[in-house]
Amino acid sequence: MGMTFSFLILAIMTLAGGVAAMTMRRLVHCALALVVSFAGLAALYLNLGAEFAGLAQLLVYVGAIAILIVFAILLTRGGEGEPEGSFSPSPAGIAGAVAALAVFAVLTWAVETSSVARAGAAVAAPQTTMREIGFALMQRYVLPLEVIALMLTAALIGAVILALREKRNEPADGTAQKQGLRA
Amino acid sequence: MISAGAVDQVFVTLKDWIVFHTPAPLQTLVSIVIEVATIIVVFAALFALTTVFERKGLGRMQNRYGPNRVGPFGVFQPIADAVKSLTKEDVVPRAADHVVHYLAPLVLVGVVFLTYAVLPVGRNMTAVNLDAGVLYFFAVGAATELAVFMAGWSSHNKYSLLGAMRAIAQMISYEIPLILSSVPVIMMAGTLSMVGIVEQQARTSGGLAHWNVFTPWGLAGFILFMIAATAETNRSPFDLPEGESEIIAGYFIEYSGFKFALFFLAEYLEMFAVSGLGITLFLGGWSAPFSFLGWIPSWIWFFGKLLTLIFGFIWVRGTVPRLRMDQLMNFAWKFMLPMTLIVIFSAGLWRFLSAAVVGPMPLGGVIRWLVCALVILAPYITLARGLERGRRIEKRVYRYAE
Amino acid sequence: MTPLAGCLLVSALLFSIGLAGALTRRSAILVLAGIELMLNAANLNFIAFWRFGAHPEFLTGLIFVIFSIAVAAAEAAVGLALILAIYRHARTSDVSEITEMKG
Amino acid sequence: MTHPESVTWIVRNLWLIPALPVAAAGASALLKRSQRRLSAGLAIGSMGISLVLSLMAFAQALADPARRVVTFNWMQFGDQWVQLGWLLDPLAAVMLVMVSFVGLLIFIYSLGYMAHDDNFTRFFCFLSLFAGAMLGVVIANSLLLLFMCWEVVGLTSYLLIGFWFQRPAAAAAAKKAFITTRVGDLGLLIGMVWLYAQTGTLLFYNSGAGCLEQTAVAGMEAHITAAGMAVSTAIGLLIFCGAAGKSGQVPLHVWLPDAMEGPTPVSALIHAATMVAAGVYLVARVYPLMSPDAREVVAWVGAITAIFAACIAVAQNDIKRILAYSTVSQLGYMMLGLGVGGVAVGMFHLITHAFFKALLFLGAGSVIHGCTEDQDIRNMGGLRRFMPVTFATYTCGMLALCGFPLFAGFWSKDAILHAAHGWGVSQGPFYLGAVGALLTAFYMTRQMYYVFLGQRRLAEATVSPAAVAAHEIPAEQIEPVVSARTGEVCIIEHPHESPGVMTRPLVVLAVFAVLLGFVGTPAWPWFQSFLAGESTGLDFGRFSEAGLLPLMVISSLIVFAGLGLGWWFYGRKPILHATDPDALEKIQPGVFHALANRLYVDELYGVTVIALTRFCARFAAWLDRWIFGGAVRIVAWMVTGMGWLDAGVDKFVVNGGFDEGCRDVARGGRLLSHLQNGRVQNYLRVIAVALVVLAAILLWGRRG
Repeated sequence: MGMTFSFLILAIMTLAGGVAAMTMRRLVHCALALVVSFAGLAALYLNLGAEFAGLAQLLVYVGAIAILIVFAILLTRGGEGEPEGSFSPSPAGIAGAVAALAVFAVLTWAVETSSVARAGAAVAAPQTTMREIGFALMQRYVLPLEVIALMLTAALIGAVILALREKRNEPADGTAQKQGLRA
Repeated sequence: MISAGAVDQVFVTLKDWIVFHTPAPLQTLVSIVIEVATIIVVFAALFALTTVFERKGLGRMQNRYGPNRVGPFGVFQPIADAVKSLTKEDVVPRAADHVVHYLAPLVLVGVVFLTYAVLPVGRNMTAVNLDAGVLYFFAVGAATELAVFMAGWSSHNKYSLLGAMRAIAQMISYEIPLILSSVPVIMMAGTLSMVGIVEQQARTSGGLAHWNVFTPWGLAGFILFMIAATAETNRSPFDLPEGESEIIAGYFIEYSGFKFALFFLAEYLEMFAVSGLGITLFLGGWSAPFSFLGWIPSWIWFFGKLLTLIFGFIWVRGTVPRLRMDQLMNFAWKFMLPMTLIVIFSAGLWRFLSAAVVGPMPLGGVIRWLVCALVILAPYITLARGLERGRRIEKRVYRYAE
Repeated sequence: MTPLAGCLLVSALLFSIGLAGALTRRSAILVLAGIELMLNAANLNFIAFWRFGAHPEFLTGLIFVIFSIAVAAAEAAVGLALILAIYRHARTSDVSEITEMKG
Repeated sequence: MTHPESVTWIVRNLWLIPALPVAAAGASALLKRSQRRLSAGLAIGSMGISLVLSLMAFAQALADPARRVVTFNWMQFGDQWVQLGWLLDPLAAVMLVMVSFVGLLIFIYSLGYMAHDDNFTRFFCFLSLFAGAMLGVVIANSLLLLFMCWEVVGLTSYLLIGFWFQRPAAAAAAKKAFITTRVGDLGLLIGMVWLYAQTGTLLFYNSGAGCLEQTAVAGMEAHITAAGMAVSTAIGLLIFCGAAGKSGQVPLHVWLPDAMEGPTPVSALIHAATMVAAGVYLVARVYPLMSPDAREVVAWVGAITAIFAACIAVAQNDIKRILAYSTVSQLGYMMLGLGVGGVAVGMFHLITHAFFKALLFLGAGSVIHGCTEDQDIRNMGGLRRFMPVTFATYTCGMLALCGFPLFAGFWSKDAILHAAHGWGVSQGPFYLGAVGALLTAFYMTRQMYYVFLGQRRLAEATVSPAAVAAHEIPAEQIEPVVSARTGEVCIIEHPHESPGVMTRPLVVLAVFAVLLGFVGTPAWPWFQSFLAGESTGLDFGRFSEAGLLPLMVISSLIVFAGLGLGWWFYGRKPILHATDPDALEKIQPGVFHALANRLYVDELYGVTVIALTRFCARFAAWLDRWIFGGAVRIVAWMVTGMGWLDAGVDKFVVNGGFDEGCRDVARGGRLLSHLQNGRVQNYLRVIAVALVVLAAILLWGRRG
């Protein structure tokens, strides 16, 4: 058995968080479950030795995106209004679930038949230091880094413009604006 | 005769001794338990000490005694408080979301305690020496916002929701200057590891330690960091989220008894943690400022600095009035953010102006210091002028108070 | 089952969960959340391939994940801003009711 | 750009002289209305630098009278390059100095004159552009370049005359000036095209290949065209048409007096220094083209203009209009001089006239300015007391214009009369010129008596009491008087002397009006020889040349006679009331009225040219409406009929088939549009299914 105990625990936590996020009735609960899933994933990354990616995942997804989602829920009155209708087995919903199941089946099939996945033995965890990641970002991947920076700026401005209220005389909706800046 | 080094490492030695005497399979577990337990006990005790310290300090500032009934000079007051909060009824509003309501204080306290894992409280006294320690600190710290939201939303009370929203907006806004003001330190140290950062500052030359606060960018960064930290921990004058006169107590309005005490604890722990980070980044961590003071144990240095900063927090709380929401936001986005960027630039300049550029040490060092200070001061003055323009400062009129 | 296969299976499961949510939930925010989950599943794949791949010293998968997280942050910000704008306009965030582009 | 090594700096950079004012105009066009000082500073500064450069050019021409030319390629037509360029020769140098100097003085004067105008900035913009274009005309070494600058001059004169366009009269005058000069320019354009066809170049001088040089002119003279004219004659006359339009020669003079509607500095600039001089300068520039036949025409036109305008000037009452007709008359003299005597004679009068006529106009402006914008000389009188500087300088100008001995005008006019006397073809122009001189002295004397001498005749109630109460007018300038007509007490404003910024240019110009003639006296014909590129010395013996001295005496006598006549009619008995009829009117009312109405030339044009044009227009309109319109309408009816037919076919034959098809297509589209129903999750589901199918195919394929 190649998988460690901690991996199993974290995987179950992640998947359970995901399932809860996609099935709970109240949107805020969904968002909190989503946070659990994100945090589990971050822990998975740490478990796999990707320290920086894990911490970045934690910082961005738990610290920023989850808060964004929560704010969006409150601003669209999803937090206090009536809970979204439960899973009445509507044809569309069933079709969606079936499609997702099919996708999962195909993916599992792919993993099972993949020679790469079968051959990938457990190698020793690569020792990557922050210093190496920093050099990689600043030397080999400096152009993508700049592009990402530009894209983030564009997204920031775009989000602010989108979230601004159309009428000028209304009191400024500070929170949405700030969320945009934060991201 | 016990050497200074032995006193310095007394706790480390003790732990090693205990671990050495446990069975081999349990050694890792015991080591972790010892570390966690120590952190919890020490900082909880510090919390207890600080509450009374703060109440008495504030009392002196406001010309009154503060608590002085329980024990000599009231030092046992925290114990009385603890007994009170433990024995009080735990009231949960009927409309509240029970699970989330229950989880929120636990998450908050847990998350805050997690940040202590990477704090070097003394030489060789770090629970986990993470390579990305600073990043870990911020990443874990980001989760506190979520806990605050959970508390505010689950209570189903408009004041608590408002307080939570305020708190999250404020924490997010000030998290950016907080992180950005620590960037220069990371830049100069070349590492994200807290232990590495402290060790670099512990070096001395000419009897003076290399504390970051002694450089212009470090000084400015420290000031900005502490302002952002005050806001981040919802301390006065940035205590809008709990603003008693407006929204009663903010997001933990519907908590009582032990849960309330947990929020209280978390708040103070957060303050200690962020002060500890400030000490680590700017004030040389556990190192002594002058080499001849090196005989004093490192943990005494750390906790001495921590208490000093805490006193600073208390002093500020006793002096400065609360801000308005728009002032708060304007201050964060229009002043703090640009200033932190300028400090980063100044740090880069500091690195560039090495001895090869400005000349040999005594004079060159002074030139380097002055140039970098000027790079920060000139934009600061312009920025401050620009922000003040068109704003009239008048005597405040209390229309209904008199 | 090798660790790599385990990771890939977890990722596949997470992807399917996200897809199911995106396909069945009516709240636009949850659709977005489902998409985020799918994105995270992909990230997990990258990490797994980096960790168990032939050349972990090149850091390719890791760096890709970092960039992917940055993109996700931007995507979430813009997506949620869009949802807010639509909500303000249409007074709903139910994707089954938002079927018109004009209006 | 080609310039040999010998070309000096100033020649190479001669283009700066016009370019600077044009640049200043461009800059001040961008200024805001309120930036008055900046715009005036730009204009005056650029003009000052131009003057300095002109003086440098002049010094260069003095040191080296040979003609210097710089040409450059401008534009390619097929395989030919159109070349432009500039030249510096004594003629151009003299004109440069004159235009920039007088222009600069007028600019300075305008500072004071236009000080209260709202559109001060715009004014200086136009003024600079005008001056720049005029300087461009002067230095052009290509008829094309000259024509371009010429047209800019025309445009800016239009803008300047119509500067106060809110006055209908000014707008009309501007239009009139523009259109009338266009008539002449048409001739110039035809001449230019013809010249190009004949010589293949429009460069004046181009080391032997220019159109004014020996080979080209000889070729054109040899070529005989219709009516036995040499081509050069025909082209010369066509070019003269343009010159006549600009210089207000007789058939086309009507615009010039009307142009007085513009601000006075504009009048001075247009009438004295530049625009009208442009025509004369053009003739002088293309003088090699002017065959004797053409010169004869020029001389006759000039002589007739001289006497014709002088007659009209006698009966005018508007101070500027008198000067305007006087200008027309003097331009006639210049043309006469060019026709009978050559370039030097005409140009000499042009230069002296530029100075004293600018002086007179600016003086008139000063008078108008002092008399609260009143231009009627009958309302003036006795201004000598109030405006001493203006009076003194005006007198200098007037004497110079009359040709009073030793004043500038005396020498230049005398040279013309001398040349006319010696003309072999006819003595007619000489006599016309002599009578014109008499009339000149007469009408100027009349003007002097009306304006400056005698006693003050007032238009009543020239000042509103409100203005007095508001202290808009200094107390020493007003006085309450009893109205002669109504018997009421009303307040009048005293005329006042103009500010220094206006009088100082007057003084400078007056000095020149007195002294400038001495550079071209018969004893020391420096000017003439300078233009010819020779050197000369002082030699009083030249006075004794045949007929010169007696002629000078006669011309002096004519002037004295004119002055005396003027005194007889206007000075002997003081003119008491503004409403009194003119002394001449009492004697010969019919003639006087004819003259006062400008000999009905405008009316003549009204019933001839304009009526013809109007008739043509009406005819064209009729043609358009009935003949062409009718044809169009018939075609339209036909088309409409076909359209009906077509529509019938379409409706019942084509649509029957197509509509069904279209309906089917639409039905299909509607069916398909159910797929595109706006439900995002539907799309997503389809994508998921597609993913499954694709992945399955891939996996299956790999397995097999």
